[in-house]
Amino acid sequence: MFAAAAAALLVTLSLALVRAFRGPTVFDRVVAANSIGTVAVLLLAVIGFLTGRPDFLDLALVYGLLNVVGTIAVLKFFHFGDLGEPGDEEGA
Amino acid sequence: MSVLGHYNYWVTVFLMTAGLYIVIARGNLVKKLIGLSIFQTSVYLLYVAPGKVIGGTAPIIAPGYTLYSNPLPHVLILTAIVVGVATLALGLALAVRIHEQYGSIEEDEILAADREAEERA
Amino acid sequence: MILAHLPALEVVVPLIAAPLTLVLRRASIAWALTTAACAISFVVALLLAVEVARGGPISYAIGSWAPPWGIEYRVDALSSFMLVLVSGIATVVAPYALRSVATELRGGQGTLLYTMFCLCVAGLLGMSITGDAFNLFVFMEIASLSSYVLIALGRDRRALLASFQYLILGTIGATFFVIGVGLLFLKTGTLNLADMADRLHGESTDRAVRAALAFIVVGMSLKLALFPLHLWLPNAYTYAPSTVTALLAATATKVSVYVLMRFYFDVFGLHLLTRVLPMQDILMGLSILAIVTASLVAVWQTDLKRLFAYSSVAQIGYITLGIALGTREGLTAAIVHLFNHGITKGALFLLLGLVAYYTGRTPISSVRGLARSMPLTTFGITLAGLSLVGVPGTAGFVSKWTLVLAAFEADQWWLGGIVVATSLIAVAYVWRFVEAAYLSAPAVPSPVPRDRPLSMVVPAWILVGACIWFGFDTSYTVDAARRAATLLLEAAQ
Amino acid sequence: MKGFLVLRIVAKMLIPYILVFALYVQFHGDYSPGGGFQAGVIAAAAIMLYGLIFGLPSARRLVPDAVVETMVGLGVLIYAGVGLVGLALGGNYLDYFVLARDPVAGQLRGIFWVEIGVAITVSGVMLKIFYMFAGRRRRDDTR
Amino acid sequence: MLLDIASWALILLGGAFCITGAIGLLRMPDFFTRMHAASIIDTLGAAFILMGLILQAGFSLVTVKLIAIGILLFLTSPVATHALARAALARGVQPMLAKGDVSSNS
Amino acid sequence: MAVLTVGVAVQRNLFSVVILSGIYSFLMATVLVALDAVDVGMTEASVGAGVSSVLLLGALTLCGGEEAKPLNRRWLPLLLAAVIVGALVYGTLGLPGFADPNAPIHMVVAPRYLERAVTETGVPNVVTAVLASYRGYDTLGETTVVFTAGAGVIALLRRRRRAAKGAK
Amino acid sequence: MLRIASLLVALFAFWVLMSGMFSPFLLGLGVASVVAVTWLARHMEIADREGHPAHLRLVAVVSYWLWLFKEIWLSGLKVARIILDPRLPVSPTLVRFAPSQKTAVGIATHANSITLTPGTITVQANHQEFLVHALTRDGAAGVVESEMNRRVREFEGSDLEEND
Repeated sequence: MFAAAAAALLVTLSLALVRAFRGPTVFDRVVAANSIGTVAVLLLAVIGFLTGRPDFLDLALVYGLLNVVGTIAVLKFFHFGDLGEPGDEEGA
Repeated sequence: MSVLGHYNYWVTVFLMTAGLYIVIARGNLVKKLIGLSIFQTSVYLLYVAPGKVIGGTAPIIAPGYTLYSNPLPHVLILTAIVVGVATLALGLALAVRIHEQYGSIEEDEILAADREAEERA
Repeated sequence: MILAHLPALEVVVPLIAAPLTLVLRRASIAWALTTAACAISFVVALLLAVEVARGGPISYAIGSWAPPWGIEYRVDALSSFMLVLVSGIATVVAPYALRSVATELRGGQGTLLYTMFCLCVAGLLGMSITGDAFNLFVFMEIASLSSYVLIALGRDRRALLASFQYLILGTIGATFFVIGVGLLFLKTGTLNLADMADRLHGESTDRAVRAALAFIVVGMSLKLALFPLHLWLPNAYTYAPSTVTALLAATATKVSVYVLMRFYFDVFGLHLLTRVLPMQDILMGLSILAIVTASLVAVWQTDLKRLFAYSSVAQIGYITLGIALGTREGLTAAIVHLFNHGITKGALFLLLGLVAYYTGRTPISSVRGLARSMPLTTFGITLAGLSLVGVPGTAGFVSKWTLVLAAFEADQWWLGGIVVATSLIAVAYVWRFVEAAYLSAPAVPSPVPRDRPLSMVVPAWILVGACIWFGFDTSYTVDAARRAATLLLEAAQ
Repeated sequence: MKGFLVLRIVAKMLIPYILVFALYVQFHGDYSPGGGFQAGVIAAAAIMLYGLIFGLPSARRLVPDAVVETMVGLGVLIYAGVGLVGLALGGNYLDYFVLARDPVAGQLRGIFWVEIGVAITVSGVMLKIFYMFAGRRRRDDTR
Repeated sequence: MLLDIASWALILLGGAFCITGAIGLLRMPDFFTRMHAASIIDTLGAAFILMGLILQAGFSLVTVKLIAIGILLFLTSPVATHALARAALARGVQPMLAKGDVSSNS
Repeated sequence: MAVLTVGVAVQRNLFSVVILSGIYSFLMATVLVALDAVDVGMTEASVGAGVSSVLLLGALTLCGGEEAKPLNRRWLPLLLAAVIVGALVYGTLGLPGFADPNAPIHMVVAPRYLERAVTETGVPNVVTAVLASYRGYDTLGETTVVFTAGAGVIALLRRRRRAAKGAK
Repeated sequence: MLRIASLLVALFAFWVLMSGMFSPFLLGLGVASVVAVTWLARHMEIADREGHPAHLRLVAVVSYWLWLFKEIWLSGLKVARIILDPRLPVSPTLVRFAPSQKTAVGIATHANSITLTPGTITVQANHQEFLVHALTRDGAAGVVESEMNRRVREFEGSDLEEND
């Protein structure tokens, strides 16, 4: 049954991959990447149960965290074209 | 000895080839570096995949499990990953410097710039 | 007590010196540390060499884990020979860096150059001493990463590109090496070289092992700049700071050769090399090509550093030629040439650095009439050049002579002929320097001799002296090389 | 990016937990996956996140360059130093057995310090590289 | 037993939502609408799968970690989406709009 | 994953390449975890998805954008790649099959690690035990490699800032 | 000061929950780590009202989350139906409206909640104005002056001065 979940996630993954390829804009790719990140986190959790050793969820947490950092870096990059600047200028 | 029994190696081979192809065929320095890192990643699979034992589990000793996968390749690959990222970082630093000096990161443009400079000299 | 731990200290001393230089930040302190570390390594290497000559190979288990499980340091005749070469050159070059670096680099780069210098030396020493295949890879990466940086520190912007190309090719080479090691590991289940060799013997016809051989040879050939894979070398040597060129030319490629020999003979064994695959023939063909083409290309170069860089490619051809012969004499010649070429090139590039110190650059035109303004330096370069050619009375002669003898002994007369003939090409390119320096009138007003920094002159002349000394006294080089060669061949049988 | 209200608030909430998590990964490397390298990366990632959101200057104020550079060297020194201590106590290089009276305790102690060394260097280097890349102005494009 | 069935149901539901989201990701006509589809994966898919797993794990540390993952996802995914949308808009990606465009109610 | 690699090869927009390689890295990490290499998976995820993409982006900020053109000499790399495929395929056919518990790598060194790591080092995570103790020297080397990279980047990138300051 | 203390406690709880091991050595390390991180957090100036909103009432938060989950579920179903509908009946809409929250945390919660609910995404969020992209026109209408708005307003608490 975990296998079924894993399979579903894999299908999701491949669909998202297609989007990552086709994605006309970079942002489409980022969306796909983000989804893939989420799916990977879930997949890891499921794999943990699948192999009977669910104590490796730390790994999934690491994925989640780094996915965020990565995405935010990408976005900041696209928004400001620079990673370093404080970017205060847009008072939002 | 069946071909199917080696499919893990085929993946490795494919990745490796693709990575290498990118490195050689692409003129963009950053692209070359990415190719290089894919090339290196393929090695991870080469090492780790055979370390898996059917029915085995991750090599963290816990009561209730007797069959573990081989930890040694994991250790080696950890080191290899680190080496890979170190190389990537250095390569990028170089690329940045090259861009600052030449205003381009396309290999042929840079070479052309060099030739030009030499002719002028 | 300390004596028992020499193998560890050999590598660890420069390794620790590296972060210390970074943390302490002052260039002068960094320089002192580097020099001291290199000197200590050199002393340790000498002690080790004595120890090995007396008591046979030393095995040192790091972390007290017995070899197949832990990492083993293994010092035998060949590796102690390499250790002496590397640490010796480093010790001579390090003091030279003080002034050279000050003129060739801008700003606060000095400290970091020393850091990289230490790392590079530590990496090379580690490569020579370790008895573990993967550990070798790790140290190879330390050495290469640091040498990329060292090359990129050159003042010319082309240094960056040269370094980048070296990075790409070097990484591919290293990865090939890892693939080869991986195949061997999958086949044998061990990473210890000696253990691996034991387990491999008998099944050397296996396909995986053959592929591993191919990968390792190609990988290392990239690193050691064997002929068709040498493209990175000329640029790298030309644009790197002089100190760096001297260090790398004298040691880096040589250590790669060492690694090749190590795997070639120790791990794979002659059976595989000669009977199963035509490895030796391929290697020989490439070596000859390397010698002929690189020598010819060298003749047409307009920059001295580049000229001698191509000459390096050619000289590496001689070394691999010796390996390809596969006989005891051939190997002896290869090892001796390794050493002699190391000191010769070291001397040459140090002296060229001295020239660059005055003239700024090193195109041939800049040394016109140099004999008048810098007679001693010119003379030194000429001496080292003669050693490169292989004139009797110099170190180069000894190794070429051994090589010719080895060729005759193996009934390959024509090889001897080739060696002699190509030496004539070497005469041609060395002559270009001599002609410019002695016979041409100074085109530009002769450079004003600034101060003569002893810290630069003395190291250079030590190496020039070594070129001459080892041209007469062959007891250390040839004998030690012969011992090493014998051991290697015994292992390879 | 400070202006991104939502981002700012969530980052503020998350960063301390990321750091604690990094330290958790560091110290539980013995029992679960992870160890010095991963911990170093995660910790560096937390600071990077801070730098991304609040700007590089504030990250630099928080962890100044000098500290980072010292970290870079310090980690290797700790690691190599552990080896030397083993040497001084009569073992081989990197011999942890001699670090405590009980060999197993010695091993644990050795591994602990070694991992700390790794983490310090790794996070130092990652941060330094981030500073280096993010802190440079792009040169005017000549193309 | 009942717990098992419940958890399976939840996991399957989550899987189904994930696939739906992915299909949406493919089918949707423009970037912004795709983001809506993606958010289904992030929220419903993730939540159900995690809840199913929690039921499987029972009351233990694993549960805590699963919850932590859940909180993490729930905190970060909207942030990422939000930032993404904003960056896209700032970079001039025009959202495809139905006839009545920017309507400023209130 | 294979497809992804092709994508990386084909894409010309470097940003897309970066994102794709991030995804690639995630997938690789998942595969690694599926192969029981949890530690490796964790490292790959943190390095590939986190650090590398930030680094690449940083570099791209400084180098900028699009790749100029696809490259001319296509047959040469293909040929080279083909040779390598040949060699590897040739070599791997001699290797034991996937997940074969009797392969040599499981017979020689590894069993001792698995059997004795806990009693000898007191660490249940064998990967950590091997990493930090049995092969601790490798890890020292690895740390040094990281150090080298760090110092190298400092060496390469610091000068300009100094110079710029001087110029101002 | 109280805020620091509560951050300490929260972080330590996090540590213990993650670790699940209670050897004195590890607990000691935990305490050390938590203290170090808190110190760092103070330096980052992120342990303030926004970063560590300890003033919110737990009950309110939990009940809000439960409600929000129900919302997500409902609109999730809607979006799923749209996706699976062969005609793909989307009518993307942008709406602007003013939120009624006062605190930054409230704004952020509101914005995040909108984004979390499938079918609507906050594109811009600040004290004055929200810009929301919705998948359908109905969804857009539902966002403006919604129950969500009211609930977040309730739970953020109005008694405290905003010191942003």
